[in-house]
Amino acid sequence: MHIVDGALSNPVVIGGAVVALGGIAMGLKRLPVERIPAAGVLSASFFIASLIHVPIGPSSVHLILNGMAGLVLGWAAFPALFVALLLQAVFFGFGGLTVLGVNTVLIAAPAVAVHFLCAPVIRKGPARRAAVWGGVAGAASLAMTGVLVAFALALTGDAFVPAAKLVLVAHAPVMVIEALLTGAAVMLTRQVKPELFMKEAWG
Amino acid sequence: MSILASLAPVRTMPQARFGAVDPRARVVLSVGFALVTVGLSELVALFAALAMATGLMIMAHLPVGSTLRRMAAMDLFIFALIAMLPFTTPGTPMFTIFGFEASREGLYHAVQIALTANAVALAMLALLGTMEAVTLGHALHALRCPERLVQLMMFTVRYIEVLGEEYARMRQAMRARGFRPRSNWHSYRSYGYLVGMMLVRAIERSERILGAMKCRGFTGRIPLLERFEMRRRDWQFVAGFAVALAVLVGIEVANVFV
Amino acid sequence: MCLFDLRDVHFAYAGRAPVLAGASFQLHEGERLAINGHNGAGKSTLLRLMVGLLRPTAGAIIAFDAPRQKEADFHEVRRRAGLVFQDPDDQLFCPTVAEDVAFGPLNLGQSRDEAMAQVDSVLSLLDLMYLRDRITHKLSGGEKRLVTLAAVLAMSPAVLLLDEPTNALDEENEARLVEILQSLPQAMVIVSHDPHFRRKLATRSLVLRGGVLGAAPEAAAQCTHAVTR
Amino acid sequence: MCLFDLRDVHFAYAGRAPVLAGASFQLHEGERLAINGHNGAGKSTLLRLMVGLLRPTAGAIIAFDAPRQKEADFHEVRRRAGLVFQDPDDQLFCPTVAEDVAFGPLNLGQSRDEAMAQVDSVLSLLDLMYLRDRITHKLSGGEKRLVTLAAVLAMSPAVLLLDEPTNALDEENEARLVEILQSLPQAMVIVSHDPHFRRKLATRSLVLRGGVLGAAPEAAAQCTHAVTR
Ligand SMILES: Nc1ncnc2c1ncn2[C@@H]1O[C@H](COP(=O)(O)OP(=O)(O)OP(=O)(O)O)[C@@H](O)[C@H]1O
Ligand SMILES: Nc1ncnc2c1ncn2[C@@H]1O[C@H](COP(=O)(O)OP(=O)(O)OP(=O)(O)O)[C@@H](O)[C@H]1O
Ligand SMILES: [Mg+2]
Ligand SMILES: [Mg+2]
Repeated sequence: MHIVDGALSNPVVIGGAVVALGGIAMGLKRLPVERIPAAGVLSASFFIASLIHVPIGPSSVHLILNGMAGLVLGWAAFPALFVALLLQAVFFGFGGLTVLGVNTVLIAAPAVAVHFLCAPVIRKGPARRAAVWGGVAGAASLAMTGVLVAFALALTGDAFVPAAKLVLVAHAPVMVIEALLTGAAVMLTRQVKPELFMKEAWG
Repeated sequence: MSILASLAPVRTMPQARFGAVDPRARVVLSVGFALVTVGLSELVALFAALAMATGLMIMAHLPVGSTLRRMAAMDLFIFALIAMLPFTTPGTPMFTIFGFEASREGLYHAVQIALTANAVALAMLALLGTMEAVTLGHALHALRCPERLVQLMMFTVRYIEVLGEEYARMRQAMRARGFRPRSNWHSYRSYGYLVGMMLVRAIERSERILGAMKCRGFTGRIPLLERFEMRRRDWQFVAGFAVALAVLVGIEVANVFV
Repeated sequence: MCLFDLRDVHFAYAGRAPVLAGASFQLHEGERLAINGHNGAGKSTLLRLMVGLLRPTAGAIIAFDAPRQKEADFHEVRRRAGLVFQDPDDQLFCPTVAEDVAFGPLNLGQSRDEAMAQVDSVLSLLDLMYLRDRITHKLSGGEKRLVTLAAVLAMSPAVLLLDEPTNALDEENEARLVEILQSLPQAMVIVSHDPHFRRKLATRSLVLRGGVLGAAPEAAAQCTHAVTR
Repeated sequence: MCLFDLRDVHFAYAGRAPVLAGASFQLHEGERLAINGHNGAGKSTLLRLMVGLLRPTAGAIIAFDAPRQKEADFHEVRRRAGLVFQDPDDQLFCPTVAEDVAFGPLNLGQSRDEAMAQVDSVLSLLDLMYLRDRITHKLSGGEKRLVTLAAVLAMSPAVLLLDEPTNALDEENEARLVEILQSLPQAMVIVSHDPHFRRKLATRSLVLRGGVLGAAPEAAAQCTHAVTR
């Protein structure tokens, strides 16, 4: 999922950085100081969750869970996921430096989108229905990430179009897994700690 | 969990030549290096950049084996991205595989991307990966990054290890009850519950943290105290680095006009 | 028959001083072995080694009459030896009690219906049916402890490994636990700081000290624990 | 003078059984009061109520000669009564030791230089100067514990509330902690499971059981704790 330095054209990189800055600013504006511990601890949880490898057929994938992050954090997903990506880039050599903005947008923008699409339904109603919508959020956010990655590649040059299509295809099975996992996670949190989704101020 | 421990510097190396270089300078220089390298297009210049990054790796006393293994993991990923380029870029045919024609331009482009990505990642690991995450946060703060973003990062760094250990214990408990991950609904649901429970425990911890902050008179400010000082040696390092970057640009320009 | 046979087991966490330095003991059918030792002595580490969550740096672990070395060797051990963790919160990760207790049976390949039947039978056995549909996270400490025991018993293990099972129990629940454990046929290893609890249950006692297991001076005085803690 | 006076305090977490059901006690100047009780008895809850992190459902909390009810009432209480949390990881939230210890003084309105001077003086007092610039999440359990104590002492409180301060301490660090606490002039409430630690420090003991505080039967025998645990 991480695009590396040098792969994208300059306009795409710069555009990504600008959008990411906007998103981060928006997230920070809605993050009062008293919420920083909660956002930081959640950001750390998502960092760890992203290290979980889940089997899929003979292979395995690592989780992204940007849908869950969006549901829980709302706009704060932008700064929180940016921080996680920054740490991954700097300490694991995963991703790149100039593409940090693009990568943040690829993951955080869908997170915020599903927050507004699905979180209102997840807050109320029976836990089972919330879980279904959680699954929708998990699938939708990953699908959007896939489309955005493909879009960024296609914008960079026609030569990338086949690779972009491949990215979209590769996302499909992972989408299913993220949907199931996010659904189950929402099911649990709705029963155990419904307040997790109640933080209106995150939104 | 060793992977979490690696959030700490790749290796603490007081003996490293620039281990003592001001962290702010290292942040600025790695961004400078990334911007310059991404701007290069001539293979000679890119090779020079990769050589410079390798030099930095050696100067930083990075453990060569594990660093290269990390790079290889990234390269595997890059490969998926660029493998098709020679075949999808129109231009001078070079060779054919299974009837697909590879173009010279496409191959060139693929090599460009691989060199750039490797050079930047290596330099970043050497310059930034060798510093404490906390120091990186302080440096970003000193460089006028928004305070709340830095604080968010500090909390993230602070609790990655704590939550990571919590996660590790829960995974052990699952294994002890015979859990073996497979591709089935039971496994995915269990993982989902695990993630959900991690989040619940995290948010409850954050409530206790906020309580602790209130107990110490929290008034809406979390202070960051850092003391950095650019010394002669730091300026020398910056100057040397700038010269090297200028040389990279020089090689590029010279080759473009040749 | 010898269920567990640990021979000269050594272990150290990465970058730390050794925790175990030649620990040996045998667990036989029908035994209830108590292990005592001060905080940080390595009792939990020892139990984790027995089910292969950690690997010894030297020494041998023989379980159910076969030497166990690789991860695959321990799959069978974990099915037959149930470990109850020191902190119930580490063990309970499902939303409801029923789901948590069903987790083990489902891992053993039982169908959903079989697992649910197993849940009901174990909860009835422990008199915990009233907790069946409760949210695990909201149970009291004592209830959590009893549910973790149920979750392990649901796998019908031949051996129980209990890490400080009286933690978080009030006197009433503790008395209940003692009664339950006394009625169970399984062999047990019981890690406990509580000398009364040990005395009521254990058929044999060992002390973990300096990384090795030695005879417990239980007979010496009622207050041994006060010295060893 | 009476520092704390809790009268018939009741408390229950939302949707749970009551934890406190009429707890009362007084803390006087110069006293070191030990509070004992089994896991989940409500000891941590009691301390959190004392500094207003939770509000009682019934009963009165009188601190420093004034009844305390609203959040604003407790700001002063928190300045004068320093709570050391059970889990040091909850309390050490700043990136470095110096920043963490300075957090309180800065909130009290001290300038950066004053706060740093205070950091140095407290760390010297506890012999912890060598930890000054260390990263908090890389400290050992014992070091974390000592730093949380320093962070609270940096606010010069009149009362210390210590929640299981010997948790995660090895014998050496525990001995050091006892020495430090014995040398401090503050009144203290000490929650601890460890009878030796209590005996070395406490001037009076209470037991929290069934939601109320009662006299500790410490005098009865050396082994009381075995009964009360
Ligand atoms: N995951 C870990 N990584 C590193 N060190 C560890 C880890 N777990 C435990 N330790 C250390 O190993 C030693 C033994 O720990 P262990 O938990 O086995 O002791 P214990 O006898 O169970 O103590 P307690 O009575 O407190 O439960 C301790 O010093 C502990 O700090
Ligand atoms: N935030 C919370 N929400 C709901 N219930 C809680 C919360 N914190 C504690 N409890 C419950 O309240 C009861 C008392 O908890 P408390 O932490 O005060 O006990 P304690 O005496 O400090 O125990 P320990 O010796 O384990 O620290 C326990 O049953 C616990 O599960
Ligand atoms: Mg233990
Ligand atoms: Mg407590």
